[in-house]
Amino acid sequence: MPDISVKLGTKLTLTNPIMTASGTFGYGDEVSDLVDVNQFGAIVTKSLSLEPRVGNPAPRIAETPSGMLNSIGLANIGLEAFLADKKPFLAALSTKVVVNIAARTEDEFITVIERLDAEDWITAYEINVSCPNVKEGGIAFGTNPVVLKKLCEALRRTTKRFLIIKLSPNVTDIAKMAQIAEDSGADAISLINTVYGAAIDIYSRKPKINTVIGGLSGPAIKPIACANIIKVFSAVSVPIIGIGGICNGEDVIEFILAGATAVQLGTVNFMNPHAVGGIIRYIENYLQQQRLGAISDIIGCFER
Amino acid sequence: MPDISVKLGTKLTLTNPIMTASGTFGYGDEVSDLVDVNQFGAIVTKSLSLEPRVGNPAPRIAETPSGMLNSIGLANIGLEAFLADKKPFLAALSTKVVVNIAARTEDEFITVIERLDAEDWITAYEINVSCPNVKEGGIAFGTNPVVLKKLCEALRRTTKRFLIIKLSPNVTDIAKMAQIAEDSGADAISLINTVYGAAIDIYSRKPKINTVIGGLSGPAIKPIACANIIKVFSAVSVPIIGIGGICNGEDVIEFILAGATAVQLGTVNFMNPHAVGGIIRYIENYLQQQRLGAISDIIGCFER
Amino acid sequence: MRSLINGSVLDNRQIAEDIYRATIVTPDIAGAALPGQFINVYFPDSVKIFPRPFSIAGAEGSNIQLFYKVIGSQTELMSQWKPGDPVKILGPLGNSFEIPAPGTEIVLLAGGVGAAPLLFFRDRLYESGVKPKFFLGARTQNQLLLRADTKSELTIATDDGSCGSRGLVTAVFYEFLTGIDSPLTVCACGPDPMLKALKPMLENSNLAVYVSLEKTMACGLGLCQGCIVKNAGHNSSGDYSLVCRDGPVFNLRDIDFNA
Amino acid sequence: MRSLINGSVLDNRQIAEDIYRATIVTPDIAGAALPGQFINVYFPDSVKIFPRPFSIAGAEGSNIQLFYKVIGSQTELMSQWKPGDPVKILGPLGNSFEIPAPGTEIVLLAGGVGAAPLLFFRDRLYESGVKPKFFLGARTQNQLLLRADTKSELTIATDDGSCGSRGLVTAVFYEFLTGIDSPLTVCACGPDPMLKALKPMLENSNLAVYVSLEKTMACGLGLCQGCIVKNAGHNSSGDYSLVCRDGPVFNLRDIDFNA
Ligand SMILES: Cc1cc2nc3c(=O)[nH]c(=O)nc-3n(C[C@H](O)[C@H](O)[C@H](O)COP(=O)(O)OP(=O)(O)OC[C@H]3O[C@@H](n4cnc5c(N)ncnc54)[C@H](O)[C@@H]3O)c2cc1C
Ligand SMILES: Cc1cc2nc3c(=O)[nH]c(=O)nc-3n(C[C@H](O)[C@H](O)[C@H](O)COP(=O)(O)OP(=O)(O)OC[C@H]3O[C@@H](n4cnc5c(N)ncnc54)[C@H](O)[C@@H]3O)c2cc1C
Ligand SMILES: Cc1cc2nc3c(=O)[nH]c(=O)nc-3n(C[C@H](O)[C@H](O)[C@H](O)COP(=O)(O)O)c2cc1C
Ligand SMILES: Cc1cc2nc3c(=O)[nH]c(=O)nc-3n(C[C@H](O)[C@H](O)[C@H](O)COP(=O)(O)O)c2cc1C
Ligand code: FES
Ligand code: FES
Repeated sequence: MPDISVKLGTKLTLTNPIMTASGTFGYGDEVSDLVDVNQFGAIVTKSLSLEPRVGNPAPRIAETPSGMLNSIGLANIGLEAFLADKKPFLAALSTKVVVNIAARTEDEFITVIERLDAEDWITAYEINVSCPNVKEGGIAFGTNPVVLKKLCEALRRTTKRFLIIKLSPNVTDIAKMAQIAEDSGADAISLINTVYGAAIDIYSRKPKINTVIGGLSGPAIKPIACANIIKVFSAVSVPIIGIGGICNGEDVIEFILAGATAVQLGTVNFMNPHAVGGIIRYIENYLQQQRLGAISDIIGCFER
Repeated sequence: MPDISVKLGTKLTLTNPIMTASGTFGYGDEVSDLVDVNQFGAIVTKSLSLEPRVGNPAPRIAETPSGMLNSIGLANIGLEAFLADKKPFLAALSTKVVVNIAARTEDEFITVIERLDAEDWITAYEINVSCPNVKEGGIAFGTNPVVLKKLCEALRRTTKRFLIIKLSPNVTDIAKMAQIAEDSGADAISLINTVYGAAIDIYSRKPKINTVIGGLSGPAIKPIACANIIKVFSAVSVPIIGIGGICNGEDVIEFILAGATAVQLGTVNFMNPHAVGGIIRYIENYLQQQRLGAISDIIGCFER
Repeated sequence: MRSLINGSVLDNRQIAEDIYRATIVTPDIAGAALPGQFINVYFPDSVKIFPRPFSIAGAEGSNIQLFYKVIGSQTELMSQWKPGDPVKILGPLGNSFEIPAPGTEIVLLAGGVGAAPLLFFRDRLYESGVKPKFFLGARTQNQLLLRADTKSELTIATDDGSCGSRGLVTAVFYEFLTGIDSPLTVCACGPDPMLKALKPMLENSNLAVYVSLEKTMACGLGLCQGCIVKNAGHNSSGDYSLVCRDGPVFNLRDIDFNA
Repeated sequence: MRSLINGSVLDNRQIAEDIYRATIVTPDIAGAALPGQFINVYFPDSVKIFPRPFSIAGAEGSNIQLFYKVIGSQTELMSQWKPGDPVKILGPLGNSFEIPAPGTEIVLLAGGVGAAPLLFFRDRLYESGVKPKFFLGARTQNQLLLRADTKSELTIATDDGSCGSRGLVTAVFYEFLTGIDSPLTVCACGPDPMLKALKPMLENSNLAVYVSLEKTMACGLGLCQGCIVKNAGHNSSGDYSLVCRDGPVFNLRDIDFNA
């Protein structure tokens, strides 16, 4: 059997490269009667903030060609409820748990991390500096190089845990943002968060999502994600976690060839909540058929 | 019958808001036996450079979910052949002709425009500062505010003709680029050019297009275009020409509600070369059904 | 345990204007389904990526029934289902209507294809020995899901009067209400404006009103947080509920239609 | 005048392993079609946005014939066509094979489903009184488009020897060539490696070789500049030709397979 485990640098090994994408798999417990959550190499939880957030008003989602827009607005139960209600489920998982964090200020990030550092069932943090549909503390952190550098450095000083910075594609030069994250001590870069998008109902003349401009995800953005992985792969040496439009095993191999060490499944969880099982089987078959011993042999190995 | 003509500022009126998108309709003569080219409000020709360009090697195109990647590389016949071979067809059209220009240097832009200024059958220039798949003189002009300003000012000094600046979505702040174009004297802004994208064949491990990263177009990018129109509409007062993923009449209305005064049909010409006829009928029916007298009544009129 | 499975179409036919009835063989879902619950229908390789939710309109033996109105691309695809076709479905999803305590009369109130979940509820009520009152409205007689019924006391209203009384079904229902002063449970499903119009009924303390809501859904599983409905002021469990997970059936008291 | 029209499927059936033959009613295209030309098939509301090009494999009366191999999603969709189904098609597109001057013998050379355009050419040659030699190769007998022919002198080769000679069809063809020293026109269609293997034949000045090429196409109309093939050095008309507009039939001399 080929080896499908992956090492994210020296600090973190996953049994397989398939993670969930934040905000598309809840806290994992919602579908635990439907999907064996431990099939994933890691679970990434919905963006967590210090206080609960109710999120944006309706409408929050809209279908677009081979994709969707969302403006959930980082609705989440907040740090205390997370630890009280979700810990029992998450701490009992055999797979790794990555907590995705979103905050309005640097201080809020630090407070959340300091509290979570006491929890030994958490493996890593993914820092969401790229949410396109909240007013404060979303993408602003991820589009300004100076702000990003200061934040990453502060977070690195705060925790020794595996630190993933999640980047936005809505910038002129994503490679530069990735370099800043790397230079500031990030252990890995995940990308992409959603792409700016909008849609208008031509009869009501209302925007199809409440914030007018929201985040585009799904198969439509797969080539955009792939291009960004390629750019970042040649700019940094920390591992990349590829996200964006993955639907099946082929897409995962494509992203790994482009330079991703691991990947996240987002919108596909809505289209096919069982995707992970088929993807893992596909990867194993692909490796066997291509006579490859390990998935890690092909990271970034496309012909330039 | 409702009025479907549109005024692009005070300088230019089109009989209808539907134009062709550069590079997706050749020089118009290729399909003149298939489509009545004069149905369009204006024809925009394939990006023209001073000298002929052979373009990029194969493969140049690839299908992606609800979209496509291209790296044609601005293949074109060059200024002299354009005037010799294409003028007879183009000058005889009853519709307006917009010449899209791409160049490696500011001087090349100026040389081409000076020569074209002598041709009275040309109505406007569209300046391509946003091609993502050529090494020199493509997107570089359109991503750096300083460079863009200098170029626009120089072009404005060169010609009195209607000047359209075509912007790229591959920037952090498209509204800022649009403002620069407006401040430098552009008569209109067209957007979006293609979005950075890539795809890799998992068996050959080769990129699906020769330049590795190319330009994504088609329905997949429609929400991205719509968001960019909305952003630019609130930032400038010159008219906007909306481009990106339009397939049908609904999409056109959506873009006009978002803030476009006219639109361009790109990839849809490949999916349905007859699209224009149906779109014009759709717009007329929509206006009648909504009891609107003129398409221009709804430009930018979505509920915020 | 819910599961995404390949059901098989047993029958699929048009039964009214734009309205189809499909019978799908899917023993697990049929065995577990409760009235009010729904299933997701999945459409692989489609430009539209969301599964589509449909109320379970009946469950008997190994089969479930759907009633669906063709309003867009995916219901159009469904209308082409042929016996034997495999269909990817997941369910049962969501919560359900509950049979009220003895002594409380129950009334079903449906607009258009909103009758679907109530038909199933009627079946279960009838099986438990209750023959509910069923008020059914539609635009014209051509859009009625049923015209006569042995399992309920059916009252029909159509906008054009082509069958039953002329006008809104809510009007006929209000008329009926005026004669009632014993406890009553109303279970309603239909277009939002119809459900919204029931709000004043809450002033009558004898009435409990349950409504089944429809919202655009991306997942149907509580994953995306897309299908929100605003909680009414006195409900303290957070500002929004999820229609797919906390509903689709809500106590009308708990929700705020104006947001 | 070309036009995008609704053809109607008259017949569609599997005739070999993964290979189907469709007959489509489309009088305008049938009337205008020349051997070597192709049509675009359009698939509305599809995740895949390019039309798919298929060689016209025959044209008789109001009908055209296609032979297609199911290799992906769109040919899979085509395999489900039923008589009476409407199909959006555009054609005829591209250039064609030309009947050589009298005195020049003509040979058809096909690999796999590449036989499609050559079947049409064979028809037209036969109608003009020529019975061409036809070398047809396939992987196994199950993948042969035809096994016997009255309109040509058919020679078959299969990789596994299950029909005709064992081995590559080019090998059988080379054997035949050794006995020939009069002018010969070869018209070939098949996988790129097969066509590439014909390059050395150009050293024989008695031979003219025409090949029909396949490239991924976005438009089929000369609009996108996507379907390029590199011109061979001595051709001065620009560095690339468009397969859809300048081809699909090229003089093998004019193209460079290595780019
Ligand atoms: C819990 C639940 C149960 C449902 N049960 C049934 C049922 O039993 N029978 C039935 O016919 N329908 C039911 N629906 C509605 C059904 O899901 C939609 O009609 C269907 O998704 C439309 O898909 P489409 O692709 O054909 O149309 P689309 O192309 O998606 O939509 C066409 C138009 O209808 C609107 N629309 C889409 N979805 C909805 C919706 N949920 N409510 C109102 N308008 C909508 C769109 O905005 C658009 O304008 C239910 C919905 C929910 C949430
Ligand atoms: C001028 C022309 C004439 C053609 N005539 C015929 C014909 O008569 N009969 C026939 O069966 N096919 C013919 N083809 C090929 C046919 O167009 C493709 O097989 C078809 O487009 C595949 O569509 P799909 O969606 O089923 O497969 P896809 O999912 O698009 O492709 C599946 C796999 O096949 C590869 N592929 C796609 N298109 C081609 C191609 N053009 N050539 C080689 N590999 C390809 C893809 O890279 C992919 O790996 C012709 C092509 C051209 C350009
Ligand atoms: C409904 C929805 C909610 C999301 N919420 C979050 C979130 O809370 N935090 C975050 O970092 N990303 C969030 N994302 C972004 C995804 O994690 C992912 O980066 C993006 O959707 C692209 O991947 P996909 O195309 O596979 O969905 C959300 C995406 C969707 C569709
Ligand atoms: C094959 C192809 C070639 C193109 N060539 C050019 C070009 O030469 N100049 C230019 O300004 N834009 C070019 N574009 C971009 C289009 O004009 C348009 O901006 C883009 O495709 C988005 O619109 P669409 O989604 O409707 O295609 C090209 C696009 C495609 C698909
Ligand atoms: S539809 Fe996703 S949470 Fe309800
Ligand atoms: S396929 Fe578009 S130019 Fe040939």
